Amino acid sequence: MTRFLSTPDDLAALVPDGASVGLAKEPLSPIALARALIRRGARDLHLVTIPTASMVADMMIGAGCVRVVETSGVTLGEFGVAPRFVEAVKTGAVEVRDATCPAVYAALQAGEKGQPFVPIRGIIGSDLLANRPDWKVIDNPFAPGDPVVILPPIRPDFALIHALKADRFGNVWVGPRHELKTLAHAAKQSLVTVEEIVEHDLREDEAASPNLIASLYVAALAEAPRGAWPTAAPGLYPLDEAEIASYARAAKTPEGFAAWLGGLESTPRAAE
Amino acid sequence: MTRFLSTPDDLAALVPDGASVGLAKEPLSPIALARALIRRGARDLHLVTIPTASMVADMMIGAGCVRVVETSGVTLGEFGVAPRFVEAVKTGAVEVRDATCPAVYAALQAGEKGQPFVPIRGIIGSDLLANRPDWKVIDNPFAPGDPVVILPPIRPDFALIHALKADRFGNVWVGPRHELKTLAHAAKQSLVTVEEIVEHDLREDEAASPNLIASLYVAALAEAPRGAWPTAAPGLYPLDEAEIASYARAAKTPEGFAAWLGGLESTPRAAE
Amino acid sequence: MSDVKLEERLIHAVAGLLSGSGHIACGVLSPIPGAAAMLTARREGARVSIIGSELPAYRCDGGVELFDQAAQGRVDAFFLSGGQIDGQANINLHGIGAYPQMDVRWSGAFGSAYLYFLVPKVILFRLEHSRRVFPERVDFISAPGVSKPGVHRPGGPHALVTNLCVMIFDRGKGRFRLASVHPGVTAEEVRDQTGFAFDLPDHVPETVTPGAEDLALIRGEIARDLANPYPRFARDVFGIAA
Amino acid sequence: MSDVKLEERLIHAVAGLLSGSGHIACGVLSPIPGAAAMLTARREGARVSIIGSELPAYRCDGGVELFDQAAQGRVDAFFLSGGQIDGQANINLHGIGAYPQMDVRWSGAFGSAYLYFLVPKVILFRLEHSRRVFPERVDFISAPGVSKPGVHRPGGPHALVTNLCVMIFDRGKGRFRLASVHPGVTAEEVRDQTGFAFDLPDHVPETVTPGAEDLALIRGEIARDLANPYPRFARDVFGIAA
Repeated sequence: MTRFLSTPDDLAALVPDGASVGLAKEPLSPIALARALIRRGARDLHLVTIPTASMVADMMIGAGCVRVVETSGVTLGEFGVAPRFVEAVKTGAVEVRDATCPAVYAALQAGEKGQPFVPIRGIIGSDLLANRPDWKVIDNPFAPGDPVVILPPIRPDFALIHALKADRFGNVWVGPRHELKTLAHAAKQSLVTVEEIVEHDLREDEAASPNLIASLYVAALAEAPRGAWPTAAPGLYPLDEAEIASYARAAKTPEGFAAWLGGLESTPRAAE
Repeated sequence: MTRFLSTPDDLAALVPDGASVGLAKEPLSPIALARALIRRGARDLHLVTIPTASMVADMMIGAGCVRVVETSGVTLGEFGVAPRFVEAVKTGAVEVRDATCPAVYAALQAGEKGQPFVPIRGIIGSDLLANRPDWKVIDNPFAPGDPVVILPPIRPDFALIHALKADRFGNVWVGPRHELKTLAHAAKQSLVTVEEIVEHDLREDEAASPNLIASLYVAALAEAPRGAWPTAAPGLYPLDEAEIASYARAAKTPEGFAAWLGGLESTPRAAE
Repeated sequence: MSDVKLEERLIHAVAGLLSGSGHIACGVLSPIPGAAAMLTARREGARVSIIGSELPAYRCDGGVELFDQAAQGRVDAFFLSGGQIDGQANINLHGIGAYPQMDVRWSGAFGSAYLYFLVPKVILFRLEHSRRVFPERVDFISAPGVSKPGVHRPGGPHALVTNLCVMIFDRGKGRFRLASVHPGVTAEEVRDQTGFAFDLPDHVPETVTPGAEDLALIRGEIARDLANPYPRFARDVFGIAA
Repeated sequence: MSDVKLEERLIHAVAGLLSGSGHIACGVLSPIPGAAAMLTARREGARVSIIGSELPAYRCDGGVELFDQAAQGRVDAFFLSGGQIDGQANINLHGIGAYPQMDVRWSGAFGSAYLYFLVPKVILFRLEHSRRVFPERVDFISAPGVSKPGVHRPGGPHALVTNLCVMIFDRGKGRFRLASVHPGVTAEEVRDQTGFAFDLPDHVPETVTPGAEDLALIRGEIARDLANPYPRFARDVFGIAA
């Protein structure tokens, strides 16, 4: 049964060092959860981005929480490169396992479906493949002479998710963000922050039921209003461009990032 | 672009003899479309049920439209066996390719995703596998000594779908019935009847957008009020138990089914 | 206790077999297993998914997600039945005679050939205990009871519950053992009505009669919940209006 | 025609390359390809999906469905770019130097290593035409321009559009050919600024200037639609308020 906890820090306390954690691309980045993991001093996480990531990954990498990042792309988008990611890759502080978006989706779905592997077109001849010893090329068993890349399934220890709302039974509304469902299904357990916990049973509206993560998958849940800030929570608040630009500037240097981080750590609950 | 046609008969005219057609389990069976195919005298269809079927398959088989049925189960449920299916299997009038539900879903999804094959757990040691020369067992490339069944993708020539509504751009609302989306995506083209064509753009409600089949997939569309009758259209009309029971009785004998069929053919538009 | 119906006793017996299961899934044609799952939910807090139920707490469309949950080890118990079930717990949902043009053809495998491999505790349920239903060998293996070493099989048969008795399946031996007989049934009668060999202990207990607390639950809340999706059963057995 | 902006000329040129494509998909960081797709939609009825657009007609979340559509042959044209692009049309989105601890690290492959194989007409687009961007050989192949025989590859590079010229890629030869230069640009200048060898016809035409009808479409309806998701571009180039 889903545990209802008080704060993102309570959720972060459930994630041991060295765990693999999956998070999905913007909007609705799990920023409050990432801040909590930084505050608890998480280390050696294996970060899987579904399929790409922006500030949330950059700040966790910059704070030293991450040992491996498995991703199809980390960038601040129109705010430029992801400075702490770029630096950590250059220095070797993180090991990057470069992927391509559909491969992440396919492997995550294989995790969701309990498939032992999954074939995917493309990729052959890229340096991605050359640098992924965990990916293989086999002959299509139905058409010999047709090489096909196969991927192992992705099943993170934890899905880190921020959503607009959940009910008191632990069902989480994701609306059109079905990759959050796939992530929650594929992960061994999901830790979820929401803008709001509602009193009525979200399953009552049957037409909307496919847009829920069922409580079966949700190990623990906490309210975290503005928990995606400064990324957007569609329908509630837009991307905070000024804040992300300010992060992008600060994170350009180790000193700037340290200052940003110091501000974060000295006010542990400020963001919530 | 989606073609808007007048009647299910116009849609049925697009399906050549020998085509493969996919249809999903109840509720919302595409009965009006099936009646139209029977009226047009379709022959040698390869019927793929997602993953099982009831009256809609039985009537098409009884009417001689079907040469091959690929299914995980055909039954009238609480109304008993599917009499025309059972008879046609016994006489060899149809070739049955027996499957199991998750294999149909997995192969259909492989069709949707353009995967050349898909692995699935289970099945090994069953007589299903022994009778499906198109299924193979390979060694798990990531764990030698672990045999895994692999399936070829399912990509029917046509998806036959009945839904509650569509918009005038060709987008079809399926609500929680996401296997209808998977079917439409996997099929080469979709022929859709709906209870109603609405004037507003169904894509406007972004939260509901994952519950649509995009017009990209919809080759042709026709209004067919009560087009699922006597199966249910949730929210509009329930299963017509009396009608299905009456079908089940009639279809027990070739003569009874012929009489039922005669009633259908002599009143071509009665059901619409 | 003469007022305890067979259905109530079976619900109670199946609930006993389900004990310890965190998530129980049930098919739509099985009101007794469904009720047993609901009883386990009330006694132990198990989560229950009932294919076809419109009640939000039990809702399950029987589609892709159930199979995915099973493959991930998120379903602990499930029910299967068969037109035939044999002594190796092979089940036949396809028909009688030589495949494919069988003399009697049934519906087909549905999800059995998958779920039987993946759900740790599969309970076989069939209310007609006869040599016809329980032959020495099924005519068609829709889903096998046991698998060769090396085949990925975290799941499989746990027990067989019929109108006469409860049998437990020993996966190592690939064989059933008679565990209890319902009141008025003898071990000899079970042997006479069973076409396959099974282990028969010297003493076979009677299937336990549900206590007052369980009976109250079964006849009250559970009977009411059962009306959806099993209106006929709730009406015929418990007199609950749909 | 001196009032035709480079952006307008490029929109028109890319639309010419897109002609005949039934379904065109565009990434979010490409306003010019997006505008070109919109122009093709208006001229030929093409369907356009723009990742990140909130307009229902163009909406596309850039997620699973786009990749599935591409794999099914339902996307006819797409755009890619690269930090480096070489003469075999290999693209590099990963960085400069020795992988993995590259001297300069970029974002990563995104969907390129898949879509480049599956979309029949991939147009490469890069507004900085220099030897830095177009080296003889990329430092890292995020997605290869050509594949060995036997590799399933219905898609691949069709053209390269830059601030200087349009090149067409010959998949058989695995080589670019200079197709046109923008006004004021010479073939020599293109050669000087390109690090890889390419085919240079004796006569290289000037990139066609859009006619009045196309310009009106570009500056009117398309500029307005472009404001979502490209508000800055629509404002800076066409003076459209967000």
